[in-house]
Amino acid sequence: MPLKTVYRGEVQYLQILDETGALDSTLASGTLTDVDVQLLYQQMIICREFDETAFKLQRSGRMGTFPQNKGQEAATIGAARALTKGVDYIVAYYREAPALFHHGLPMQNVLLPWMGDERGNALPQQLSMSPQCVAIGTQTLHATGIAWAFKLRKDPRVVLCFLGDGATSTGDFHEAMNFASLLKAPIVFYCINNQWAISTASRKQTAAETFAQKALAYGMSTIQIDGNDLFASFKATRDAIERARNGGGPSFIESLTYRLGDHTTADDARRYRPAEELEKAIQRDPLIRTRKYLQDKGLWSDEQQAKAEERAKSIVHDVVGVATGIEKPSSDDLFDYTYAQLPPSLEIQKQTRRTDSLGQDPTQVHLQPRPVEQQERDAVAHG
Amino acid sequence: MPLKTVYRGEVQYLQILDETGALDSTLASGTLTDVDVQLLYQQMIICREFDETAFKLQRSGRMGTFPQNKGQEAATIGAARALTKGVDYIVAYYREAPALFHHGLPMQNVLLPWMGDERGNALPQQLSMSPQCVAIGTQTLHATGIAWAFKLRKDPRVVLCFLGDGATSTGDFHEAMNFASLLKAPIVFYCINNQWAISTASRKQTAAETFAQKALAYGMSTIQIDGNDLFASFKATRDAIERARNGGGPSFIESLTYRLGDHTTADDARRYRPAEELEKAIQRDPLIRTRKYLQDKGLWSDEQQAKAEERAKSIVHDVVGVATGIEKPSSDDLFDYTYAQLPPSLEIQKQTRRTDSLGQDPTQVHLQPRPVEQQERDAVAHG
Amino acid sequence: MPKLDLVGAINMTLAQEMARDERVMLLGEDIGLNGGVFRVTDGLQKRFGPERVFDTPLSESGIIGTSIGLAMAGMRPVPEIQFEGFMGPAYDQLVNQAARCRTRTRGAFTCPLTVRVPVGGGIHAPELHSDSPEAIYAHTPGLKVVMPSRPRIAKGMLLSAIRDPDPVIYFEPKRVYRSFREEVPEEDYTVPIGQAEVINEGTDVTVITWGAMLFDCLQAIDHMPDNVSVELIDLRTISPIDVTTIADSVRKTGRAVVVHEAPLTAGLGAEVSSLIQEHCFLYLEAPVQRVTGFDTVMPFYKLEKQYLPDPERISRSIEACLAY
Amino acid sequence: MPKLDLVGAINMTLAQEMARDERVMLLGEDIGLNGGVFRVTDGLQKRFGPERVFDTPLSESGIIGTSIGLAMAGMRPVPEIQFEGFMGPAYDQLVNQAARCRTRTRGAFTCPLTVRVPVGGGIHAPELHSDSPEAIYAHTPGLKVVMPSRPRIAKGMLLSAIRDPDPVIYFEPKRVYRSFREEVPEEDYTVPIGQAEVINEGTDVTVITWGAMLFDCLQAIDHMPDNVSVELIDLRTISPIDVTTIADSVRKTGRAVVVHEAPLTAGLGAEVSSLIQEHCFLYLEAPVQRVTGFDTVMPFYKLEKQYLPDPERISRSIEACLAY
Ligand SMILES: Cc1ncc(C[n+]2csc(CCOP(=O)(O)OP(=O)(O)O)c2C)c(N)n1
Ligand SMILES: Cc1ncc(C[n+]2csc(CCOP(=O)(O)OP(=O)(O)O)c2C)c(N)n1
Ligand SMILES: [Mg+2]
Ligand SMILES: [Mg+2]
Repeated sequence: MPLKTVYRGEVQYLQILDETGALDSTLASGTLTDVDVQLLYQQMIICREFDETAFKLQRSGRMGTFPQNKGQEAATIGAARALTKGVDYIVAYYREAPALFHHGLPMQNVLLPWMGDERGNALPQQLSMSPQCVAIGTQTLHATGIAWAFKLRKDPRVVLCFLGDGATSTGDFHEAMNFASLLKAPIVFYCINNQWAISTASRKQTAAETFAQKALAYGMSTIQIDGNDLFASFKATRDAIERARNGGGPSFIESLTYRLGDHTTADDARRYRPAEELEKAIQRDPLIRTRKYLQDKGLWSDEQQAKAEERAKSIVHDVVGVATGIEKPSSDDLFDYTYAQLPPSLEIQKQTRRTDSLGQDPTQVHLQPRPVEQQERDAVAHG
Repeated sequence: MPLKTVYRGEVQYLQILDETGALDSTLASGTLTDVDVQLLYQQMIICREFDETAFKLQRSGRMGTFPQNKGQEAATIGAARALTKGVDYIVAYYREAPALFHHGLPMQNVLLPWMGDERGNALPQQLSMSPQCVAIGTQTLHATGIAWAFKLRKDPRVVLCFLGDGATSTGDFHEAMNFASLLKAPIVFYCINNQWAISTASRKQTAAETFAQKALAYGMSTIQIDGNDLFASFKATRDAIERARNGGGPSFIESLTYRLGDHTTADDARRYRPAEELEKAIQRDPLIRTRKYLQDKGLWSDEQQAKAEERAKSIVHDVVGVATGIEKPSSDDLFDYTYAQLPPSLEIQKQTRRTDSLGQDPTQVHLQPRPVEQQERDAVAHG
Repeated sequence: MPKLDLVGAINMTLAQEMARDERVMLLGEDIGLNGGVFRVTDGLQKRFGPERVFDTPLSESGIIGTSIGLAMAGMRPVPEIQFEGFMGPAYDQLVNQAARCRTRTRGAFTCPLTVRVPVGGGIHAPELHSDSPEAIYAHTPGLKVVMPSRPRIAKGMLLSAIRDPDPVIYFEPKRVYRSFREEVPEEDYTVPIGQAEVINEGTDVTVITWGAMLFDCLQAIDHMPDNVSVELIDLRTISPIDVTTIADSVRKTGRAVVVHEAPLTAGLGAEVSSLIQEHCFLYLEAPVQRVTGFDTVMPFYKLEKQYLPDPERISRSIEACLAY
Repeated sequence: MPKLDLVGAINMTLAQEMARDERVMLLGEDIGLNGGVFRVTDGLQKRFGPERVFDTPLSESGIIGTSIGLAMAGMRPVPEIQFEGFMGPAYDQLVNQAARCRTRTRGAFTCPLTVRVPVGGGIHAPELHSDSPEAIYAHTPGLKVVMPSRPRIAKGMLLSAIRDPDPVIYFEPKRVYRSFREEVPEEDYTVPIGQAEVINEGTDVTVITWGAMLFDCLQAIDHMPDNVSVELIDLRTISPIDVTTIADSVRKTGRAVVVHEAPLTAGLGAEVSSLIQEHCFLYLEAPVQRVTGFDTVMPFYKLEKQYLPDPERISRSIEACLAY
């Protein structure tokens, strides 16, 4: 058979809650309960308020740069909901605050790094989430390594790794997908296709018809979903997590959504983004859709909405208070975390706050430990 | 339609001349003439002789390391034959000597770099081929850039870029495939899947069923072929080249073949490769298959074989003479190609052959050009 | 003559060179319609079209790797890396490929490309947007590295870089991008690579610096007592270093202070200090001082002022050097 | 006590530490059945299984990037990069990720990994198999960098590296791999990171070197006239540099020569020279000399002898320094 087909692959698209707020109840069965949706919708409201407030903080000079999640709430929270808290692990990049909040991250921890403060990244290990990642794509490898460690230890935990459409163009993404697939690592790559990477439209990021098909290159399970659909995001993620937990290996999810805001507060999307495109996207705002669903089902009233918004304001207000009220870091912090133990020369820099030799106390140069021979002999003797 | 298929991809496998030497004449039509095959087979014999001789050169201490093409001749030469000489461009890595010879590269140019001599890489531009590339995967980006330049200049040339199965795991490969596809660059990625990357079997390189399906990630045309089949290699490459030349964009070819030798002369494949696997592969040696085809068609005799082998020996013998007879490079060469014009400090290093300040002639430090202000004024005035 | 800031000067220069030489093309992330995140390429895509001002995917190795191919094939690519912190993924292509193209082929292939990169701290940017990796590339034979700090010089050096037959990294100190304007000639002129500039003449001590630190040094000097005469040198080219200008100055002053943002250890200050010592040993009246970033990771911005040398640290060091 | 060469010492140490600490695992290209291209991991996959001695795909960024994740999650990965010339693709993960993990998270996350890398020239290897990039990583706060040059020390430093709570690059001078054997204790012992070693005591001049150059320096010293007393220091740790040992020596001798394979400009010799100048200014009787590779790309091997400092170049420089 001289010309034969040796491989066939395909990508399915999943939508459960459509643009009009109508639910496919077959697909929805066993996914989110009414109470779930009410709860998640409230979280979406809080996150939206958080984004708007962060924007104002930046505009009033109290924050450097901030990337809003605005418009991506259903994708992010839906995925997060599919994890087992404190068991599964989230590796996010920088736009998934709602997922982190959902898993218990104090909200100020997201603000602080953008206010120029590393302390926001000092996450308690039991939260099972990694610090924000600025270098696009690099986190996909860390996530794969974490999942690998789980597998090696036979620990039934799964990693949810977020990445953007832009990140799929990095070499690291490719290497991570390849490692994960070879290792059958328990990981889900959740690609937020929000149509833009700063000013670069996703059709300029790849010539592939879908981002989801990129997973075929690694023989990896893949799906494309409506990312503004809370149900689809939850279901696709949950299925992938379960598959991973059961030894079925990694999965890829392309979640189609839209970045309603600028890339960050340092960006002005009007320079490159057609107004009509934004208009259309606003119509598809996941908050509108989720609310409509709840209201149509009689699960949500205008009153509840007003209360939820008020509550969101108050929560976010408090968070901003904490974040802006925090004492400036000690400038010792500049030094103290470079290594577990500072080498003598750095200790001198810390003590003197100088790098020029004349500013330093030469006696301090003798902070060094005992001569080598001595130490070696000790080590051999006591080792 | 809540669950629908949004993408379908597939990979075809092409074989024209099968393991028994039988030809699919429908697929073969319009490909290689009898004379072509006779000619290419003779080249294969020469290349095999070249490989065996290079091996001995290394073993006798006259060469550092050498990677044989042995077993991959049909793949390499078949692909090369599909290019228009002096028009299309070859970007090889380090194992495709037969393709370069086919396009006119003097054979010593391949030996010299492995004998530690950069001069082997000093290829005349009109040969339309790039120097050998040691850093795996990096050449795929250079090749894409060259193809991009052709496209920008509306120059109807196409680039044939070779890479190994191992190279597909590098980030650079991914970035190159993505760029090429986005740019609709006139390039063909020809992946020699010789089953091994040093000691790493190709099934440990990727969990994908085929390497060919990797191209689907970029929406790129792709095919898997029997790489020991001269006809398939020629036809797949020619079709891809024509498509590229006509603006149809890039293609990927996975060419299934086998590395019959060690990875290089520094390697000992017996450490990791089952003897039976090698045995089987030897049965599929492309030289055997091509000869059988020619003999069955009455196009080749034992006499011709003997003559061809003799001729190969004599050609390779002469080449070795040239390569080993070449004068040692001047140690000025160490310096002279660092920049088009050596900066003063490097000029001093070259003159003194020292880097310590006391070994240098301090007067030479004043090799520097005129003072800046002066030069700037001149430049503005005459610019 | 138009008065331009650093952004304006580079923008004008790119436009002029693209008009003059059709082999010149730009590529990078968000450089097209968006004009680059610092607007350095503003309007150029509109003027020269999306083929010559190409928005790449998010792929730094891809940007440099394809630029190498473009350059080998006769183009004059001017890739942009959005921030110095994202040169990392392109390090291999820059150091092991671009820098070695000529020598590996004994001149048969060359790699004339100019990599534009915003560099340095002080603008309250996020992590990896404030580093100073110039020493890394100075330790890479085959590359040239420049860092002009003023609009007029920036134009001339950019033209030199683009026309240079070898790869050049053109660092743009981002803190200076909008900090001041000066007259920039519209004519074509080049400023040679490899020449430092004496900014202030002086007799007591030589201060050598580059990039945005130039302005902190100027401030430090302004606040020195009147009887102290400081010679200030803007290195301008990181590699190859203009040791003549430096050594001539230090032979005169007998004292030297090097100032840079990057960490101390194995920073370019070490090279400058060693060169001074080698060339001016018998003239030196005090050890060469290095006033630099600390040997820590560049901190997030709440502490960046504590990290970066400031006029006070610089002047204290000058004083100590003088008092030695 | 077994007599082992460098390869044997490292192999034994890896095996012992894997037996002692089950968090330790190896990953890299061809390290399994093949035992690594230099056979440093020979037999370890057989003994510890393919999960703990993992053959990776051809993917250096992947090797280091997943190692970071493994380390963050509590493992003690010991990745191998096959040759220093292939660290390039992993540069970003090493410098911008591994090195910054602790500081970026204020210690909440750490990255205890040990990257093993054969380094240096002189073995007639192809391009990119003979470089010396140690200065690059010395300029990276957050990383430690070591380069032991003898089997016994190599064992102790490898144990220190693997047990270190921060990322360590462990360079193995490949020219020394098989060059000699010495007794290597089987017991568990560590040699601290950050300490240089005085190999020969002397009074006239201090020679500082590391890696394979140690042996060229020993040869050079052997050929010096009997009345010349050279103090030879093996730096052993590239970062942090043990300035105390160096400065103590140079205060005694008044003269210093630094020897390394890497190119001169912005090499680690510049840092050592600067430190000596800063710490021993009033003791110095001659400028510190740097005997190094030239500011060229490491040539293909026909010229590598011309590139690398050899005993003759070294002794000529020692003599010149003494005669100053
Ligand atoms: C390696 C790297 N290159 C460039 C940048 C600059 N940059 C920051 S965000 C961004 C776009 C990211 O797009 P995407 O992955 O789609 O995520 P999104 O911001 O849309 O959520 C770019 C180019 C970076 N942070 N890292
Ligand atoms: C970036 C890089 N990493 C590692 C190596 C070492 N190395 C040389 S060849 C090789 C295997 C290449 O395999 P493949 O791409 O399949 O080509 P083949 O040798 O089989 O033709 C490796 C790992 C290298 N040359 N470059
Ligand atoms: Mg995006
Ligand atoms: Mg292979």
